[in-house]
Amino acid sequence: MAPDVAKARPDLDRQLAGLDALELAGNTRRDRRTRVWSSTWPKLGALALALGIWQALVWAEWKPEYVFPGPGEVFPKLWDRVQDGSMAETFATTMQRALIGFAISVVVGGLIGAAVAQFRVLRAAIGSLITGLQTLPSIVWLPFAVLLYGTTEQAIMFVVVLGAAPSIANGLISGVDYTPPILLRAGKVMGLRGVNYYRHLLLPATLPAFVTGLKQGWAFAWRSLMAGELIVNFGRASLGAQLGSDRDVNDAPGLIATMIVILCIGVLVDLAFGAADRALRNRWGLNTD
Amino acid sequence: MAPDVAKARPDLDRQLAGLDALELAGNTRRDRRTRVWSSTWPKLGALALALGIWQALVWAEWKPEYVFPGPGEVFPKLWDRVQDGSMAETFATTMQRALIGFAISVVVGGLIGAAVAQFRVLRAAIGSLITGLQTLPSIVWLPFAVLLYGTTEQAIMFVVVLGAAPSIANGLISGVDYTPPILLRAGKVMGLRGVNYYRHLLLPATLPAFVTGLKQGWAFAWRSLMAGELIVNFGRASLGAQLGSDRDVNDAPGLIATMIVILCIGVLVDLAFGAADRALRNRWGLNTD
Amino acid sequence: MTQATTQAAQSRTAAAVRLDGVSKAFGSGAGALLALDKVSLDVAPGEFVCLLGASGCGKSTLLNLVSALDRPSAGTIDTGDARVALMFQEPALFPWQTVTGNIELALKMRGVPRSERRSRAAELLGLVHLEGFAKKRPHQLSGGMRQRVALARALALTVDETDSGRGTLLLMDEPFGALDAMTRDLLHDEIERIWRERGLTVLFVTHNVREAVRLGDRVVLLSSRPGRVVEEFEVPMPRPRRIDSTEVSTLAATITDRLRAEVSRHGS
Amino acid sequence: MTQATTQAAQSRTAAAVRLDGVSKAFGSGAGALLALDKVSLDVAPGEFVCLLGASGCGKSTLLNLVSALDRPSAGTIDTGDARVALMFQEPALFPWQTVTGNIELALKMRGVPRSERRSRAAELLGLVHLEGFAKKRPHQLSGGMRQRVALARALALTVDETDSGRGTLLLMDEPFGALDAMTRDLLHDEIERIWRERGLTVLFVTHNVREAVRLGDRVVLLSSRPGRVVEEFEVPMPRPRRIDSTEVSTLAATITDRLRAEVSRHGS
Amino acid sequence: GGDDGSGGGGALKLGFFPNITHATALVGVKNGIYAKHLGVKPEVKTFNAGPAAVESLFAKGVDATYVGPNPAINAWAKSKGKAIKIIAGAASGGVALVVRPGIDSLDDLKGKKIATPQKGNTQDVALRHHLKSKGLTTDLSGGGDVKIIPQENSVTLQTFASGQIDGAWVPEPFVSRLVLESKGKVLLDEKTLWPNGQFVITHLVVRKDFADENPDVVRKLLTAHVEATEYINANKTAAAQAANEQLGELTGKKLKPNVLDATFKNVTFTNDPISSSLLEGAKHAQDVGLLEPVDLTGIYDLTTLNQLLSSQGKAQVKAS
Ligand SMILES: Nc1ncnc2c1ncn2[C@@H]1O[C@H](COP(=O)(O)OP(=O)(O)OP(=O)(O)O)[C@@H](O)[C@H]1O
Ligand SMILES: Nc1ncnc2c1ncn2[C@@H]1O[C@H](COP(=O)(O)OP(=O)(O)OP(=O)(O)O)[C@@H](O)[C@H]1O
Ligand SMILES: [Mg+2]
Ligand SMILES: [Mg+2]
Repeated sequence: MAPDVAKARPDLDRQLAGLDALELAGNTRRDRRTRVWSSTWPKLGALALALGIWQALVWAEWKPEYVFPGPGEVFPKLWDRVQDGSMAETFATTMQRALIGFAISVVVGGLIGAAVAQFRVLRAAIGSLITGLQTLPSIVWLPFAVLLYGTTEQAIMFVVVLGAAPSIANGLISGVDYTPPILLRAGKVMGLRGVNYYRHLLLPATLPAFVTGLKQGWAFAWRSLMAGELIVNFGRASLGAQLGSDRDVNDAPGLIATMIVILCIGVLVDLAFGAADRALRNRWGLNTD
Repeated sequence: MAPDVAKARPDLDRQLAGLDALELAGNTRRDRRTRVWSSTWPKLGALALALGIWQALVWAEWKPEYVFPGPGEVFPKLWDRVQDGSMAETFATTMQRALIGFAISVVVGGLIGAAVAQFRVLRAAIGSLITGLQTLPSIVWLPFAVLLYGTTEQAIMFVVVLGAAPSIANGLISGVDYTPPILLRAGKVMGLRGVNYYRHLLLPATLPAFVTGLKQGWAFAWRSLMAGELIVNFGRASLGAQLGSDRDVNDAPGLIATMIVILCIGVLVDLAFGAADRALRNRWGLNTD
Repeated sequence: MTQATTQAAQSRTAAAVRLDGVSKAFGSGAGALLALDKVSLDVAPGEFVCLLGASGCGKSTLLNLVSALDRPSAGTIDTGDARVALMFQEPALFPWQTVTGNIELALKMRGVPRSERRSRAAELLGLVHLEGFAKKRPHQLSGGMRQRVALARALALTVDETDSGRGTLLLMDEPFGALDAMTRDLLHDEIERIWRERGLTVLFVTHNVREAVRLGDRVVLLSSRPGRVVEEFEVPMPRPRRIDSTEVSTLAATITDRLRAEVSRHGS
Repeated sequence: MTQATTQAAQSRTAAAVRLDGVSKAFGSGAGALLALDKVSLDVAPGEFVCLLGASGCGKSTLLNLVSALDRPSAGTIDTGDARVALMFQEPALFPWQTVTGNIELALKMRGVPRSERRSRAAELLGLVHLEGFAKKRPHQLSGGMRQRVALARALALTVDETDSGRGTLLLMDEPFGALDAMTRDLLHDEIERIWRERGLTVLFVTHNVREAVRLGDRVVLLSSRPGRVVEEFEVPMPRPRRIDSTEVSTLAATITDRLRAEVSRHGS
Repeated sequence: GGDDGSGGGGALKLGFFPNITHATALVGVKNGIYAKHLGVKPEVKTFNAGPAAVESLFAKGVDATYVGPNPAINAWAKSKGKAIKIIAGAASGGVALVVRPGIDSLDDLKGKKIATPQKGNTQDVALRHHLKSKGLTTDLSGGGDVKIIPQENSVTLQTFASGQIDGAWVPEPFVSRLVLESKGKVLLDEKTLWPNGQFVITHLVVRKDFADENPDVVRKLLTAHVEATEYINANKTAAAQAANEQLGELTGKKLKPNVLDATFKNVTFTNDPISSSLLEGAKHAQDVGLLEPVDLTGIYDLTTLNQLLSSQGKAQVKAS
């Protein structure tokens, strides 16, 4: 049958060549460039707008400069920190913690989510507790974390995992709940069980909801990490500690500089999730454009 | 045609009556009772287990009692606070703020989500910013909130909305992204546009993801509220303030009592969302049991 | 409804649908697939045209293009100011609505006042033999029942209470694929009646050649991938026709032979 | 495969499927709906049984019960130790897999070693005339093409590389509903060949009476809501039969009349 | 949102911490001293840390607040002298190094972990400076001879109790709580490091623009402040009770009597801002690299206070 396809190809190519001449000319390459551009310019525009408003507010002396400094003060500050290497250090520490904490959360949240989604008793017993735990602010957990682990890395991890794992578990659970039953039935008929069931049916079917859960989990993890670093601050320079000390000395430009860094990381991570999400939707045929 | 149905009914009833005798006997009533019970006992079991472990740890003198008090100290404390009315007061203040803040978040998040999901330019421009904003911990926003609103109710609301609205918007966006295109096409063919489009197609289609978003949004709102009340504390007794002062004065039993209250509220709210979710899945025919 | 008929008669000079050199390619580069190749087709107002073609030849794609859900890669499509009612190949019912809710929504979009919707929907449900299922949800129906609900919804979209005077174009994609022969025969009569009463222009996709001959003024044959119009057959028999009449069988046999040749030429 | 045939022959004494007084009600209380009412049916190993019945009479429900996806409200179902391969009325393909991925997964579940899967899947795709579409995803196919992939997947499930010696029960729910007559005729031959080669027991739901007579050893007629077995027809003609032969037509006409009576009695 | 803070008629917005070192405010509020002199009750806002208080001051959320020396220096430095003025002292003393038994001298601290409330705050600087002067090394990331761990005081109580740290340089009431609840012992009272045993722990800060626009309100505030200070010094026991009552109202938990007594014994309440200790402290901070050089000239504005004091026939205070 394969030769058949090969035989058919040139014919198809010729037909398409005709169409190309009509309107598809050079479409693919130009397409990609246009696509990148059309997803970039709005971002740049929004950025320029935000900066403009910010500067305008400063020029209008909306608030005294020491509470609301302008870009002209914040960016040099940021640059200083980049230059003297302190930014690299804080960034590295924090990202390392974030990634480890998030990885643990994915495993823990994934396992809990899978268990709760599968076993009705577990769901009845602790389903709601998962969200309940999530509503306890990190600041409440910290005393316990400190109690358990002292002022150590583990204490921070504990808080991060407690923040992120529930979201991830919830994502998985809602993914399972909203999987079309016909696909589950198809899997049953095919005899998918155990590992195969997870690998070939449940995981891919719930992937969209799971990615959404991961995204939310990341936001929780990151917030918890900041709070953790801010409070369980033991020497290692980190973004959260930086945030705390900027605030402690009422250093507004420094605070905004740190916020910008945190925001940028948040945005970048979301872009990564967004890309994963788009790839998924393309595969599933959910892209309507 | 209605008479037709009415005519058919007794016939059907008789047939069903036969079946009932076979095995469905008294099913409906017993069913409901069994269902309630089968969703309750695991919760009670989990609760008993948790209490047991807690008490066991205390008896084993795992940590000194003034850092890790047992149920025997915590519950009387809780009861005291209920008795002297302080619990009612803090609860009322906090719930009022939570509900108002959440309501605002739903509106703001819903509008932003709908706009971003609809307009490609907006999505490219600020789609990722939404999650980005969410990763900034409340503690960072507070200085700004205070700057904008002073130490007022609005400052707290600001923080709550900033925490919750992005989740809600994200829920809506991912709901729209994962709506089966065939339904969107059906809507187009029917000429659904404007308000009708939202009311009859987009809202119901995205409801499941939206409910998940609301759930996450609630968790964020509640955490932000606690953090806000903890920091912007101006006289009115509230759960967050209670948490802060319990913590400041190292009142471990008080702290745990407050945590239990917060946790219970979290669990109750999740149960409410869970019920909504289950109703939805029933309507959509997604319940596989 | 008399008004609609007059309206349709008045504008019968121009085509209700005009496809001119329409091509449609999916994807681009090596993975591209040409679904339709320079299809030109005119459908007169009030005409009932049936489309025949092998599986995957581009029939659904054509309907999507005509209803403006997709855009052609080349060529033009003109449907004038006609309203379009499309019945998809899948039922595509809204799962959050009851059966009657799905139909009532379509009626609402066509300007039927709230007070009449319930009864009009019940009427349509009666037409597709689903009395008593108004309150069920789509997932509680069998496959064929869902298809009939989708049919009722499409018919609801041919209602025009706004008195816009615009013609209605009804596109149907294998509407009876999941139905037993008896139910289908009954529905043929109903469709024909509604088509006539409302002066609709119909583009009807089917795999059943007899069905095409039973219903169509004209039967259009598409070639396999890429779809091209290979032949058109006028159906001269007077209506109402019976699907098991000899005339229908004879013409159907001719068309089947032609179709068989076409399919075997392309290997499917 | 010869082994499977022998196996099937050996156990021909017992029924491959035995339904005994099977009833199925959906819902409870006032909204309850009785879909099947005391259906009793035996299918011998290696037998090809076709199920006919009006839309919504409970055919799909019956297949779901036999494949143990649902549990009957009353009565018992015994399928022995047979493996079940079910082709749903909808395609029910996994949207996250390519066409070949969907089929390969089924092969994997039947113990086909990784190295052979790709070629076996290509073979099955050739059988349903979808060479060249292996790398596409379900949403890139036409309705009929999706149905054919689902058919290929169901056929993949009838493979047994584990040499368990257990018989296979193939349940098919309107497998050719969305296909043109030519493609369908070709697939009839293929299905018949595979059935014979692998010694399958087949329960086949269709709305096409000729198709039922063309394929079945026996045709079982279900009444409309609630479904009951009203009549069974042995098909005595030798195989291979031609769908447009006079014998097939004659028996089909008889069954159609019986069915028509049944449908009109219940109003559909 | 927000209020512009001008408008002399409205109530004064006064900030302070629910903490014994802010007893002046606690007693003043409890006994209605502020209300008496201002004519209306002040709008009270409590903070649990200096930075939040300064934030609020910047945002015009409060007009005047009691804070420690360090936040005041920061507020002054960051606003380049535009935002605040210190208008009176409030409390002195009440800071000590508490260690676990077995540590008897500074030398025993080698290799030990000592907590401070916050990196770069007054106590943190004092500890680092003192160790440095005794030849012990420390660094900002917790290394060196003595490992300094900045953490919140409430966390310190916990970590000290569970043995994760060996000591802490903290203010009251944590000194007394560590001693009384966790069997710590005072190794060094910070008093002993300062001339006359006096160094500022709390003072009263006012928003500059508020003070410029409402001199009379500030005068009334100061009158009340002076009266409260006087009352505390004259009626220690009653004042301690009143402060504790107010604490109870604000936080829902009173101090235990023994902690309350000990705390009140260790803290001195005075109108003198003890400016020398503020300036010296700033110098120490620069020494250990925790503060950029800053010119503090003009941070004090004690004229109104001195007018009041002299009109009441009391000794004036000075800003050196
Ligand atoms: N999940 C369900 N809940 C409630 N009713 C159901 C459900 N599934 C099927 N039914 C009802 O059971 C009856 C039989 O349905 P079934 O799908 O078996 O019909 P069918 O014979 O396969 O029809 P078709 O030929 O249209 O596919 C129908 O009346 C349908 O409404
Ligand atoms: N979204 C898509 N992406 C890529 N290819 C597509 C897409 N939709 C349709 N095709 C291809 O276009 C061709 C025509 O599809 P179409 O659905 O129009 O066929 P059809 O004539 O309706 O067939 P059937 O009778 O099976 O429904 C098919 O080969 C199909 O693979
Ligand atoms: Mg099609
Ligand atoms: Mg069916």
